[in-house]
Amino acid sequence: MSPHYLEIFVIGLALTLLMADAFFPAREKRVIAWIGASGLAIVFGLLFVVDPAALPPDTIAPYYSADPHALFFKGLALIATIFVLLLGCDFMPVLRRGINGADNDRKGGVAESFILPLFACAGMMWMASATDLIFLFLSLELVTISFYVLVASMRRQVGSLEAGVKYLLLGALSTGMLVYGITWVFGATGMTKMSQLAVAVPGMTDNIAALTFGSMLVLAALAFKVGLFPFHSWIPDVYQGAPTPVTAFLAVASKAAAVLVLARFLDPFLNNPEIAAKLIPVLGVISGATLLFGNLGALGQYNFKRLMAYSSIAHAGFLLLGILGRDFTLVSFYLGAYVCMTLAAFFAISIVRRSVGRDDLSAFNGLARRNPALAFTLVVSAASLAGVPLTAGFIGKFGVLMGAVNAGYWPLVAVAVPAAAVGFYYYFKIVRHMFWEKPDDLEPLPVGRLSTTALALLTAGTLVLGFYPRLLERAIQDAPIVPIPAATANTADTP
Amino acid sequence: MPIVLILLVFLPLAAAALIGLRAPARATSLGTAIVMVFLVAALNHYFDRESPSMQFASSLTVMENPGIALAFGIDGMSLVMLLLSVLVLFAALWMIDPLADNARLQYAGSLLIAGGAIGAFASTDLFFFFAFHELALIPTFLLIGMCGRGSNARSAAWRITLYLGLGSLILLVGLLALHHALGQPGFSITELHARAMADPIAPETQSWIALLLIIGFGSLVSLVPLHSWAAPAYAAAPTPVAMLHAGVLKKFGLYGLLRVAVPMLPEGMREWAGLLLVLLLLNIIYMGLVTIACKRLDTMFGCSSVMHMGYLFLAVAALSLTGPDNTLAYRGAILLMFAHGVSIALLFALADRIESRTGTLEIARLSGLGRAMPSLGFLFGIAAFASIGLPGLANFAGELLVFLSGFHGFRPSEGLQPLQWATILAVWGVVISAVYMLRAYRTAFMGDPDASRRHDVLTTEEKLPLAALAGALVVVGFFPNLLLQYLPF
Amino acid sequence: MVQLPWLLLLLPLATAALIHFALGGSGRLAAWTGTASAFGMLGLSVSLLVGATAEASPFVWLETGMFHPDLEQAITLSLKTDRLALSMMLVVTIVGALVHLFSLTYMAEDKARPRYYAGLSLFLFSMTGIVLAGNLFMMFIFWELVGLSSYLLIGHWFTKKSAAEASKKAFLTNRIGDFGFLVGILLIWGAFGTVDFNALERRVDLGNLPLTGGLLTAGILCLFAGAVGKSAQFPLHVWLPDAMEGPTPVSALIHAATMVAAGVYMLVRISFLIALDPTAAMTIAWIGGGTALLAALLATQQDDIKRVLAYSTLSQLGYMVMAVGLLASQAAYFHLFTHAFFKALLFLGAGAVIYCCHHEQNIWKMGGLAKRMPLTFATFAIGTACLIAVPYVTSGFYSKEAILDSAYAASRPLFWIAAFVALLTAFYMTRLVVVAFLGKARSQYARDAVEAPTPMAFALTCLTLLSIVGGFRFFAEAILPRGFYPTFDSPHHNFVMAVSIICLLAGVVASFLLYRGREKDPLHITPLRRGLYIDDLYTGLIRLFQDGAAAVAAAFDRHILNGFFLGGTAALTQAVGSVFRRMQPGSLHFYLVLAALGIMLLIWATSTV
Amino acid sequence: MTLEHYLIAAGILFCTGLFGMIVRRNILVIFMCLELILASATLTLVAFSRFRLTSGLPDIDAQMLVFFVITVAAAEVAVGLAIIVSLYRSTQSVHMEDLHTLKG
Repeated sequence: MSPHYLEIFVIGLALTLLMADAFFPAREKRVIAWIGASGLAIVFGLLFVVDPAALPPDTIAPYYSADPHALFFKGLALIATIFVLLLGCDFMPVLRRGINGADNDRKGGVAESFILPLFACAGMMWMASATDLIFLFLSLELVTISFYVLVASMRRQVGSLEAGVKYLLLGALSTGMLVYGITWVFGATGMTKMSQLAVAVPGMTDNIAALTFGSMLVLAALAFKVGLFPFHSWIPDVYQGAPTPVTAFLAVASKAAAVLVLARFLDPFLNNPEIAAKLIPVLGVISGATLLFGNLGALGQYNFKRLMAYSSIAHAGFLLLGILGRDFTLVSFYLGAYVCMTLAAFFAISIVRRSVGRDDLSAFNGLARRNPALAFTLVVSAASLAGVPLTAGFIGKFGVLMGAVNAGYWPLVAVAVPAAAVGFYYYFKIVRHMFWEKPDDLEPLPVGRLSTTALALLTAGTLVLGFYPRLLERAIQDAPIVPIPAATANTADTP
Repeated sequence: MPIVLILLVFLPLAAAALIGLRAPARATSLGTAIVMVFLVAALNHYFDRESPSMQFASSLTVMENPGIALAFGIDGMSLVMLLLSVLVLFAALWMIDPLADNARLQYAGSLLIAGGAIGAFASTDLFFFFAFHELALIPTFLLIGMCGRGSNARSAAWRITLYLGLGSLILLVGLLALHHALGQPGFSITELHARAMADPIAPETQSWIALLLIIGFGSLVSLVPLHSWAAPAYAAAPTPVAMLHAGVLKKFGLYGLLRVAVPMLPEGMREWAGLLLVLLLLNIIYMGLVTIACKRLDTMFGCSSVMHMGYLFLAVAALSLTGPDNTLAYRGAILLMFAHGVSIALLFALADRIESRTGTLEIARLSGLGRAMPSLGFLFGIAAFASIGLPGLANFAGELLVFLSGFHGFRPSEGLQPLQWATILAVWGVVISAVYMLRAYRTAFMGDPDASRRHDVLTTEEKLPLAALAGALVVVGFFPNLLLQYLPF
Repeated sequence: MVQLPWLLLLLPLATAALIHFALGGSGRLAAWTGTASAFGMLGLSVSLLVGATAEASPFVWLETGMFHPDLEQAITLSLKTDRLALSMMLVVTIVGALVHLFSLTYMAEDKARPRYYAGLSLFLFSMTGIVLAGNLFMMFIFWELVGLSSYLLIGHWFTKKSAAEASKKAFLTNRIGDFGFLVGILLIWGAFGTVDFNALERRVDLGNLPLTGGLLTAGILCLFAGAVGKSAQFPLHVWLPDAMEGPTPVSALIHAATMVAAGVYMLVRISFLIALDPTAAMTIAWIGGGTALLAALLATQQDDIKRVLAYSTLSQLGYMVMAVGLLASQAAYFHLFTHAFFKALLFLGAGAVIYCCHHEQNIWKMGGLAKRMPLTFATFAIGTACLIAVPYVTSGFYSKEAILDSAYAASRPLFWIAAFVALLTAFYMTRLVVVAFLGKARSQYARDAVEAPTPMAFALTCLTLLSIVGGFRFFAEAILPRGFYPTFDSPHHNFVMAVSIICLLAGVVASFLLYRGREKDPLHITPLRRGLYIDDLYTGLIRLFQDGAAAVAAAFDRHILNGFFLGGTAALTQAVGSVFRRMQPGSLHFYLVLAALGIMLLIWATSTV
Repeated sequence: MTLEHYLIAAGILFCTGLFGMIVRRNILVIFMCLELILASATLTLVAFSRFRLTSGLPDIDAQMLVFFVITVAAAEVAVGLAIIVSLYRSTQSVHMEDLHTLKG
């Protein structure tokens, strides 16, 4: 089976559900989520049986690649989406209130919260496979526009709308820069296919100025998506304002896909010595500034979602450092770990939010007494986010630091180390609230069966990957970041 | 036989998990500890003293790029450390009051801390060597914060966490740099070592890697001026945590210096040995003075444990300056690590008992305990005199070897070198520690007992862990060869 | 087969352990066990001295590894059973056994007898270790253990504040000496590669000296520091008078006859090293002479019977150390030998007096005891005669003559000091006897005193005999190593003897005239009573340098390191964090500007122009 | 008219859009400025395509992108306006200064 059917299947599923929504009774919207999640689970299963060689060579293959990285990131996107759908199920009462207002007068509107992620998921899967800048632009926009709606979906809450507008305007700005950047890259090289760029750019000596100009605009646009300084500013506000499942989705899947795209896009430029000489310091400064901003900004936060936003900025800094280290398997691993631990944290947030009604850190006071198991999972995820060894997050940081040390980026290491140490502080702050502080009420905090299962899976994943990373490593095969299919490389229609 | 070692590492972790899943805490943890004692005994029994290589070795590749393996194996040095860990773990678990508020957490946390330490000592892979040690950070943080004593337990918990977190990150960078400089694909310590022997790293590179390792390991071992976390944290920590951390986990840094830094970076370590000499003298003299000024028993023990690290650093410095044939330093350091671990654990355990009887640890408010509780006085005497370095107790043998190591290769014709001067000044620490220990002993144990307080004598159950530790001090003090026989040279 | 020297060493240890762990409940049983063990030791040491095989294979205590092929690879406990050691052993066990015997009555009322006898046994173990030590390491080990047992015994009545303080002071002062001792050992070990006495002596005999010049002086003086501590020489003499807080039998055993003599014993052991370096030797001699003089001066003004004896001990030890420094270690050792008996006798006599006077120690509250305690008085008087060296009939005379002889030969100033000390000795001892035993009773206790009970009297009698015969050639030569008994054939011997007899007479007469029939001390020299303010000076110095420095260090640690640097870093991080937080004002406009600026910066930074 | 003229014109358009975004406070106006940026991109693309001839014909890839951009922009405007309308309904304002619940 050709890999490109995967996305088609997802889109088909989404469209079907969109239409089916009309026929579902309002109480049963949960079923939509279930169908969506199971459908995605099937797609995830299909990932293991697709045959990259079966891609139609002329129609699809020039734009679409099914290299190991793409497949891995498709898997990540699928897993993340499945969990986000499950999270949405759990979060439904809050969503309903947000969409329909406190009196809950009008039924409906919730189903979109389950269907739009499917579109976004398809978009991210395409992003992972996109090897043509135009195709990349399209898939990215599919993701972004779905997210505009998702972020603003709790339309009875000003916070959600405000987040939506902020995301919309800054996202649109990034779209503009992406397009403008692509035009200049095209203008300088005459190419829009990454595989061609990967071959041509490293040796280019003329039109460098135009090429750099274009690539910087694209970099800026992608930096928006990944959350790199100084294009990170939307993240805290949007993460805080958006519904929790959407925040999780943004934090995990959208970031993961964007990181792969960023790495793919930057690779040819980093291989051109003339551009790299300028680019590496710039990326280094961005990475260092992102690390500092994310970690130091998180220090004073009291809202868990906002804290996670800064944490996600901080992780973006590490990811860029990893990209600079030029060993993308380590970055992939980092993202895999990041998916596990971040999702677990968001599950915990949504559970607490549902029963306490807030997502301040103080809402987590005494969680260890109210629900020790949940507290334990959150400890594991906080430890992993902080990079405590024998959790998945540590392997990620370890790999990134190793890459930086091997590449000799000492100033960056000097920034990353204290930044990571500061990370200990704010992640452990969560732990402190759960274990040290006295709760307002001692009622045991119930967790649904669904969330329990999901949390157990994610926690187990975090721990197992921390102990036996090979499990995930096997899924990440070492391959060139930019796939250069033999066919395109030979028949490149260079002008 | 590798299974024995693997069991030893994972048993405490499994027991902690079981306790988390509502297994009976005290029975499970003590049962585990006893099984672990037998496991270590088995290791001792089957240990081949003639073989210099890693024994009971096992390896499981957990990551291919970079090559990381969950690899265990022990040589004589690790065996001694395992012995120490198991002994202190047993006593620490026994000390936990099963009726306390957070007893379950204390049992599980202690097991995790010990598991981390044992894992680190048994790992032959640099990655897991580091990782296992860090594992203990979270339970330490939680336990100090939740069950800590005194008003500033929480800030102490923060401080130890951040300090050690930063320290270990710096250490991590150092280890990564070392790995990179050796150009080895894997992280196996033995392979890295062989590589370092065959193809030494360039001296300049060695120098700054060594600096990173000294800072990293040094902050874990509380090398002045990176020591600020130690005393407050130990004063605030619940007894089992203080015992395990000061007694066992802290030794990780020294173990690391001896296992990694000194053999792989001989030039680099020599370059910084001068600095190390100055700092270790600060540890001994300066911290000794700080200890004299301490007004509470627990802070005093905390400071004194910082102070005693100076002797161990002296061994490291001597090894760095005089080269690997200074077996005295090596043996002295290992012996002293064991001895200090046991004696400081015993001191903290005794402090716990004193507090449970009198409700205070302020030295000035204690009096006449020796009359009221003779066996407590006797045990405290053993612990105190051990830490003073009295012959017949384990610490003395270690300290003597360390001091001798400072005079290894001494050439009188060239006069006293910095190493020798430092050794002589370090010997003065013996006087300083006698001053504060005897002052405390005199105030707290001598004189008339405070009639207004009830002093129940120690029950047999309470005496058991204390006696086990004290017994270890005496036995090793009389027969240090019991431990030294396992060392390869 | 059991090796006798090892048995001798381990017997008291086993006894101590037995008493502590098994007989803790029964004082009687503990007392008899301890005493039996002490007599057993006496038997063992006698049999060793008269020719039982003294072979003892060394025990490898600690292997040091293969650091150097031609050096020792272990720290061993090797027993050296030469004549010196065995004769010293005899002294230790005789006094030890008698003190045990004496204690049976003296300590009969004490509740903590098991602890006391365990401590005595532990002490005998440690002392035996020092005496039999075949190398400096072993000696150091037992050196420290002796310090411990002394600490335990001085602090036997630890609920008493002064006893607690005194025990601590004794241990700490000794520790300072031990610091020097250990440094000395390190120097010797580092240079010679061995600290075995036999090996060292062989090296020295061969003229193979790796250590020379200043370092040699330093090494010897460092070793000497150990002796300064243990034998309470100036400037570390301050602990000994305070150590009298311990039970009197302990004072007799430890702080008069044996432990304090260990320093001298050690110096005699290493006298072949001292002979190598005249500077060091002279320093030792002057410290010894100085201590002898200082202590004798202080003794003249003490009111406490035990303190008088303590200072007298100091002074006599000063003699011995001086003799060692004057390279007359045979004379020093001979004096040690005789002094042990008569000083133990004096202390036990004082103990009997104190026991019979219900623990009254002030001599001005005694008086007239000669009539009520004739036997005690007689033995005490004989002891005094020995100490002030009454010619020909006392052991002290022979040994002191030997020292004065050598002093005259080596250094005139020291000789005159020694002579003056002899005068002072006669003076203060006569004062003691006159005030305590003669005249009228000055307190109720003294009036009610009765003769000491039999075991005490027996111990006193034995020691009296030994004090007299100890100096006689037939007895001493049978025990002492060959050549240690003085020959008195120097040309100036007669002059020396004349001086010493004049000094003796002058002292006795002056004292007799001054103190006979007095109700209270006619002399009152405050500086001497206060120990020349040396204790106060030390207290001040400790307060200034140790406690002051400790306070400064603690303040530095708390305020500068923790407060300023650590707190500063934390505050700085927080501040930077809040700055970064403020860079997130929630204003969309600001975000757009930031993004636009970012793009421009990116382009500017990478533009090729 | 050379390629440069088109590029400069497009650049001016881009800068205008960017500048407008920075200085204007009305969300709707800003949204329009964003459209200006997209327009400048399309203009540039068309220009590059026109002047980069492949076997005598303009490069078709770039022109394809133009259509996509226009489509996407339309979708974006649709969604964006819907959100802005919702915002207006809830806050009665489309002014940027009124967005201040999320910060810090």
